[in-house]
Amino acid sequence: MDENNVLMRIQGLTTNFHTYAGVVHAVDDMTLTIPKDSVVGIVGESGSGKSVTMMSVMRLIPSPPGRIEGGHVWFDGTALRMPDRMEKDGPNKGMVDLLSLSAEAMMKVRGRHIAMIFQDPMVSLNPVLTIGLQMTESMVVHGLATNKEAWKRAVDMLALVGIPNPEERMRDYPHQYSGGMRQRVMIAMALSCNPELVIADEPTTSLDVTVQAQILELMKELKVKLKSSIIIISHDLSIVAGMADKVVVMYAGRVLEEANVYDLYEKPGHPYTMGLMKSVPRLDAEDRERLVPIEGSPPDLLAPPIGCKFAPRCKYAMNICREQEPQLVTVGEGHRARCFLHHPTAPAVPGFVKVG
Amino acid sequence: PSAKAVAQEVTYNLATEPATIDPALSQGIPEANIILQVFDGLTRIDNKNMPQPAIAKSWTISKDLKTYVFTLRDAYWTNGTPVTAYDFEYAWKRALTPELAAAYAYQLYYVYGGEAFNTSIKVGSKYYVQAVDAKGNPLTKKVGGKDVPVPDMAKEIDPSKNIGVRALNAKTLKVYLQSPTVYFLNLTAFPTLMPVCKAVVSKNDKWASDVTNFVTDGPFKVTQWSHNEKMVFVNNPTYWDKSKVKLTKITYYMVEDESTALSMFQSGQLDASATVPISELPKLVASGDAQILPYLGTYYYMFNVTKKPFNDVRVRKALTLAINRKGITQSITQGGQVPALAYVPYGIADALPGSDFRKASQVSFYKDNDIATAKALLAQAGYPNGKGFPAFTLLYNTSQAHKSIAEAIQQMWKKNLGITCTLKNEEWGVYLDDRTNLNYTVARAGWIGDYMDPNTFLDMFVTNGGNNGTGWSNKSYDALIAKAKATTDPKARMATLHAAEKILMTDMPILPIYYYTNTVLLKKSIKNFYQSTLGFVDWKNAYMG
Amino acid sequence: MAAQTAWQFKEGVAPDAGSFVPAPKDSGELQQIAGRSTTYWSDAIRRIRRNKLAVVGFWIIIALFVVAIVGPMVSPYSYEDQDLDNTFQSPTLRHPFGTDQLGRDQMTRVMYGSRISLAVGIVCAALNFLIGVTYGGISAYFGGRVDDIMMRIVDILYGIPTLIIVILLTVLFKDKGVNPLVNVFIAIGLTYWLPMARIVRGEILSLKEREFALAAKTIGAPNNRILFRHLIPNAMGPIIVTVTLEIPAAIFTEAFLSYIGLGVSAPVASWGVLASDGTEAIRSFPYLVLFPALAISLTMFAFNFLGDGLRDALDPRLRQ
Amino acid sequence: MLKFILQRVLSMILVVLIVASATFFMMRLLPSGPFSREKKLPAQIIKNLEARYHLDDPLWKQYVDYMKNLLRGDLGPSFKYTDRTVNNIINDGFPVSAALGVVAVILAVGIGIPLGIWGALKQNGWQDNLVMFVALLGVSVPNFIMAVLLMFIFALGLHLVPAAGWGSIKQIILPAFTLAGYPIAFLARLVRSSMLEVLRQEYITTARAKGLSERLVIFRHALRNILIPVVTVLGPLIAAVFTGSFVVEKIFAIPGLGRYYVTSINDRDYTTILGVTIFYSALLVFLNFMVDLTYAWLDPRIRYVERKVS
Amino acid sequence: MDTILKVEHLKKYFAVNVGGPFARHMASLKAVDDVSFEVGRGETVGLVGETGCGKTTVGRTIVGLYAPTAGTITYCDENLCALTREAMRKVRSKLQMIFQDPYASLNPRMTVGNIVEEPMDIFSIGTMAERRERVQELLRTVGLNPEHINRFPHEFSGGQRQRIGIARALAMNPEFIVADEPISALDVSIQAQIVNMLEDLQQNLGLTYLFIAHDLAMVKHISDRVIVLYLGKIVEVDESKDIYKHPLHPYTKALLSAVPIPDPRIEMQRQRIVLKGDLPSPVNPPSGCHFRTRCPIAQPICAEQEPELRDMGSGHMVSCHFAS
Ligand SMILES: Nc1ncnc2c1ncn2[C@@H]1O[C@H](COP(=O)(O)OP(=O)(O)OP(=O)(O)O)[C@@H](O)[C@H]1O
Ligand SMILES: Nc1ncnc2c1ncn2[C@@H]1O[C@H](COP(=O)(O)OP(=O)(O)OP(=O)(O)O)[C@@H](O)[C@H]1O
Ligand SMILES: [Mg+2]
Ligand SMILES: [Mg+2]
Repeated sequence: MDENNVLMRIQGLTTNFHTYAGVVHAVDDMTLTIPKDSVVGIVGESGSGKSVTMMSVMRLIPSPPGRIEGGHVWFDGTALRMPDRMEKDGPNKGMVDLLSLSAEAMMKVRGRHIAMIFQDPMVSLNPVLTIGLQMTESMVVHGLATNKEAWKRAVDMLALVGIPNPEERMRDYPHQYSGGMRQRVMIAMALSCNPELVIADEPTTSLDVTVQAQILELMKELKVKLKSSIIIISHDLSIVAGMADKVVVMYAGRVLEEANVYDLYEKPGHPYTMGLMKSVPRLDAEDRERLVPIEGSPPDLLAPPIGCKFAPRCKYAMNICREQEPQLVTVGEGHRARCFLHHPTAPAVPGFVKVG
Repeated sequence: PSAKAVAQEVTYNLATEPATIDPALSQGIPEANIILQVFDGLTRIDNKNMPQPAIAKSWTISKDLKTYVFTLRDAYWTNGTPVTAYDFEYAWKRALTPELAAAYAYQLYYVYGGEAFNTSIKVGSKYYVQAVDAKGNPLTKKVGGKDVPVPDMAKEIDPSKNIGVRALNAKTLKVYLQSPTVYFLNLTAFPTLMPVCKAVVSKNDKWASDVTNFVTDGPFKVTQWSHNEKMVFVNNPTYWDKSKVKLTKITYYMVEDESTALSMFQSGQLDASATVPISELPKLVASGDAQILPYLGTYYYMFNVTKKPFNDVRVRKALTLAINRKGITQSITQGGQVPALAYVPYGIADALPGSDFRKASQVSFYKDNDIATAKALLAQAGYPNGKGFPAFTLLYNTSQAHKSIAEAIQQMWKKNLGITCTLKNEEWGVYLDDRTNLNYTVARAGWIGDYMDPNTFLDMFVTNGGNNGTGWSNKSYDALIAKAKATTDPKARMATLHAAEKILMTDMPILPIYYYTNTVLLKKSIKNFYQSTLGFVDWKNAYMG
Repeated sequence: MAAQTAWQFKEGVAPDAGSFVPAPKDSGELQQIAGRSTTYWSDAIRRIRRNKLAVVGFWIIIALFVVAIVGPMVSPYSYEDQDLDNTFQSPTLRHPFGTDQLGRDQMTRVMYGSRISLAVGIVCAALNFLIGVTYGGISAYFGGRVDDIMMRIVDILYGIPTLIIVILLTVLFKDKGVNPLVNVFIAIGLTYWLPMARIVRGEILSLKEREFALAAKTIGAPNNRILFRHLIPNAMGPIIVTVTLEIPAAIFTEAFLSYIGLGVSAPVASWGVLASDGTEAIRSFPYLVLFPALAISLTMFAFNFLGDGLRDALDPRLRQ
Repeated sequence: MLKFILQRVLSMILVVLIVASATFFMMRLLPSGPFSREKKLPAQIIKNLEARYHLDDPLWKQYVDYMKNLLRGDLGPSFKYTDRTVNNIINDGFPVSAALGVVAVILAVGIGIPLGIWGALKQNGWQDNLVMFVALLGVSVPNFIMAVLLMFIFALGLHLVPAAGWGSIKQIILPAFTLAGYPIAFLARLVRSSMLEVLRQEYITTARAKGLSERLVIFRHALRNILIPVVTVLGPLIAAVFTGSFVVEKIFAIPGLGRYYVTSINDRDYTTILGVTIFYSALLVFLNFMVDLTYAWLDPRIRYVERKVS
Repeated sequence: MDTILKVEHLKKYFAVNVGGPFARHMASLKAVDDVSFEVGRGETVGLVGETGCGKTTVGRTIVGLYAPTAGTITYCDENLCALTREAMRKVRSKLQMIFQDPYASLNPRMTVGNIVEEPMDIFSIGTMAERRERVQELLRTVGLNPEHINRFPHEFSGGQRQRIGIARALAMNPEFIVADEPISALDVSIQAQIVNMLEDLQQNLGLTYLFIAHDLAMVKHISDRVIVLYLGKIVEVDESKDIYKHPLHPYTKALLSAVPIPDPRIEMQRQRIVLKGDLPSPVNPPSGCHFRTRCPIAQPICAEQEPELRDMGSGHMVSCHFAS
């Protein structure tokens, strides 16, 4: 990976929620690099910390109870046009740590440089404000356009995401849009300021299959048309399969595996990734095979298991997995996994490509 | 500093919105306190409570005390027209008209034919006496579901002929009374008997609802009436006696809340107020901001004599004796009230000039706080030390003052006689209803005189009297009251009334507690303020000094 | 194949051979859920005990009850003992709350009054709660025409002056020999449930569309069970808040009723009556209104704290 | 639209008529009548009075006559205030109560809502606790005590305003605050909890993610949404405040309509009782209707006809 | 295979207010419009379609939550629509439903034990001890720890909650279960657990399922036959093993192409049939063929004539003018 081609680098990000019941370790020592002009998929089941990671990046964690305990979120300083805040030296030269920005400065980053698309378009738009107002306001607050220009651009953006009669529909309220159209609006809104990074947090999860297909196609198109990097979050491996260049699998607030899209699907380096792929039926499968579920349920982040967080549900768990947590090891080019099965002394497992 | 230097303006809290300012319809003290400023009757009460010539400059009274001839002076209405005897004749007859339904029309029943006219039945444009059956009971018939009195078509009442008031000419008014009435001259100063401007009122029956039509003949005239808020008077330039009137402006406020009125007094918004909060009274009296004035009224409890054990005079008497009135007036009411050891209060003239009815005979019929006698009486009645005395209820209408007195008396009876009673308060209407229907055992009551004569206190206790309220009936008492009515000799009349009171106080259907006083908040700069013992305020002679 | 990564182990200690053998499966672990298993009530109690304010509220209420019961007994005065020579005494050691216009010890009267006011506050709140909740619940649950009519009735009752109703009640109750407090309960119960009915209706209207209500239907639950077992318990939050706010209102309403002639008769006086009587003398003797008013405020705060705590405790979702 | 409004108006009229009828008959069951006095009037005079006001007619006839007049907008003469009609009384009293009410509502909204928002934004901080403490106190201190306290402090103590009375702007302040006390407290609580609810909504996160300042997030995105529950409680609150409060008007000597609500019943002034009751309930149903209209204005989800999806 | 459930010409219209609050303009929303199908004993029938096409309405009408507007539902030769309320309540115990949202379908204020026990409580089955016993047995059946009987739903994860919902449905020994999207709210890793369990239960208890989902891959996996619904009408019915290979209706084809496949090599190249626009409003559906507004092969005839549901042989039914 080209060190100059990094748009954002999350380093050792740790976010906890201090609830009455105890501390929820929602994200723990998370590390992730987003190259410029790429699509990164983050996959993991509910509660694995995908959203919290992204909200930490945006510094939108509700506080209290949430608190970012440590780490850095380095973002390309030239893109931000904050030369004075850039690291002068070291591996992160030319980058700005978003976590150290003032609240005002961060406000200028949000929406302008990093935009977000949320899971549920039905509740992500303010029901009492017109689409037009919600579309234009980010351009206006970021000083990119006057009200009038913003309006024009918003209309163009709506047309771009395929809303018919955009001019007319700017005056409508969200409830007058269908779910798919609202998600298109969310996408248009996110793109309106030409951000360097778009974070799409499960953009299709609450949508219908046919609408999901529409949105995925739209995002694919936009990926080609626009220059932004995209982080696409999903709990479904198949969603990111057609979009992402690189896929990260998260579990219990950690990265379990990280690889380019082909490697991940063809040579999964973690039993969890394998499990995820086997537990869903494939439409193109010939006959009705019994599914292979991942037994158990995700760990309680209030009291996560010692050792590997996945070990209690892992078919191949070894004694060491219960005692120690493995670190992310490189298992191929740009392919890293957090599993002791890669250790030279670990037994071989069928279907598992072991390195080391 | 001379009187001229100060603004002759005063603000006074009337405490309540008057129900009306039409003198014929007026019925209470608030109304009177307005009407007396803006009207002048045949007479006007001076600050010794004596009637003095007003619109009438002189009069003659016949020997039998039944015929009065008044000679009027030159006086003018606020619209500039002269006040005539015709205006008086019109006003009195108007007040008696059945359709007008004036609540205080009975103040004119003393005038010959007044009651008959007021109780007559109108058929077409004529008035008839109500027909009666052989027993003298009025006849009625049902028309459209309601009982309608039957007129006796043979007995027409012609108001122009059959009523004892007639203007002989513009300046002479002749009045013929039903029976001799010693206090009639006092009554001619009473609001109901005020003249009204015939030319105006006969054309507009709603004349009093708008101050611009409100033509009057008194020392002041109304210029503004903001309902429930204030009423403004200025001195009347057409008043015959205007040289005596010094105040140029009076503003009446209608502040119901006593404490608020005091606040307004203290912050300078008010110069005077008709109400004073009891809890503040001692302090205010001491500082001179409040004054205690005599008031013609008695606070008492009444017994339902139809109910056991209060049908026993000894019980009634025991309860009467066993309370400490002094304690009550000094510690609770605190307004300079005098413990009542009889029924008729101080302040009414007896037969001799300068005498007082109360002082003229027995000042007291019993001793205050006479526990020993009370105990003995109770024992005689069969309840030694209160043993076996049935529990009963003491009824009062809701008010903090009534409650405190009741609580004190309850405690006194318990301590002194060993009698327990429970207290019960009721909303005003419910209380009145229960009182009227004898649906109580012991109840609070109070009586304020209507005119300055003992009769106003005594005639109410005649058998089935409308205000008797106790179920008490005494033939000799009834006879004495009737006799007093017919007696023209003042001495004999007073003697009769004293005899009647004695019967009342022997039979004790009521338990007098104290004689009322009137309390007012009054700036020291207000001079010559006068409030009669009936509670009527007259600003005619007052001034700021 | 890319560069090898050096394996790191905890505290630099390399694992032994036994480390890399498959571990035995513990099936129970898969279904583990955190926390102790408790019953609904012990759980609720535990949760409410965690809430400091609620605990404070609870103890204040207990203290109020103790004072109400024991206070008048141990006091050297009785609520009705008069001393006309010592009226309007300012607070002193002998009379910590002073004396009133009849020289009675105000502290004893306040303590005695708490018996009435607490009873009125609680019983009336409970009564309103029962009537309002049932009425609102039925109206919303059955919906449509029933709801229309029941809500119009509420509109109408809002319109009729309470004072008339209450005076009529005094006439109705007169000479019935019923405990005057019961009359107060009935009067408040009859006239003050309307807001509760509205609130509950609103809640139930949205709850009844929730899937758990449908689920109850599919298992054959009859209407009353769905309404009372499933829907109303889930509307408990707003209900409890309303009830706790109703307690001071009920206490003052009792004073108003007593003014009309419903309620306990003098010389017994509730807090509300003491406070409104005291207001008349507030200028010179402010302590006469201060202490009963403080007592009412204290009660209200206590019930509010407890109410908020209860609301949270009774909602298992807010398990914290 | 028109049909719906007609329907609503009809049902409103029906409610008012039922209230009027129920009050008519219930009030006649009250002991004593308009002419009962401690000093009893002679029977004949009471008869004259009853004849004058048609109280000697059979009850059903009185009812029918009253309703006929009511439909013409004539509320009849007052029994107590001989020179005035009930229409006069309402004409005189309502503007005063309403003026006071407007100020009180403005105070309630202007103080209660910001307090609630402030509390929510500083959730669990001392500011929040303070707001909630004040709110609870506001709910528990009855207005007869509040009124007296305010009068003592601001009129007698600090001499900032007149103690009582009506006519000047200064005289509105204390009663308006007294009246607004409960609504302020109530609104602050309500707004706080609604605000907390709204702030948890996804669209607020969306707004923040767009880079909006906190001020814009609160005032543009959150405020409109919390107004919806606020409006619901505001309707009856406004009605209650507008018709005036007996206690406040009495203590501050304000010539409003609220005083008649109690005194007319004490006086058994039948026509005034009915007139004021009808006026009040009409106002109440009308305001509820306005609340619904306001809803539609605030919440576009209610406003529009479902659009045909293309 | 005998027929356990027969749905004939089922219609369910909802009266809806389309004018906002100020114009009470009622229209009928044709949620289900003339749907007929049969379910054999022991069979699993899948019901798929987009949001709002009427799947849930069909399911809820079958279990009696909605009264049908027209048509009949025959269960074991008994016409459910003609039953009295009391009789219906009894039959209901045999016809159960599993809900989509495991968070909303469990009363948050009841313990798991009470939730599962409630049906037995309502029908007064057994003593308290017996019921408790049965609850524990049921919890074991669905793979939950019986010790958790006193826990509250919120203490469980989504998958576990769905198991509770299933245990409740099983409490009365039902024969027929309508599973309304029982897995769509669950995590992928959990979905398989539930699906496997449903399959096992079917085996062991001889249950019949009407399985509602919008995920064609899962429907295909679990069911024997698939019914495709579009705007309240059946557009295609086929054996599930065939439907992927030989879809006839353009809508079915589009649905199939919309399902993503977890394989980047396929996904990156894949040409999807992306349907234009959104589902039309069921208040005023398009004339003729309901699908024509979004159909890639629509012809003028589609607007005029409503296609019939034709049998294309071996139970493969399709409703399209151009299917062959
Ligand atoms: N406000 C909060 N308070 C307490 N815990 C929280 C809060 N927000 C998130 N968490 C916890 O943080 C963890 C990670 O949550 P997160 O929302 O990032 O998951 P996710 O991967 O996005 O899941 P999903 O697929 O459901 O969106 C979860 O265990 C969640 O319970
Ligand atoms: N109770 C109801 N009142 C009015 N309309 C309803 C009602 N229930 C459902 N509908 C409407 O009926 C249509 C079919 O709804 P249904 O819930 O059956 O769809 P579905 O296929 O289950 O959708 P989803 O995939 O979203 O669950 C929808 O347009 C819906 O809005
Ligand atoms: Mg998430
Ligand atoms: Mg559905």
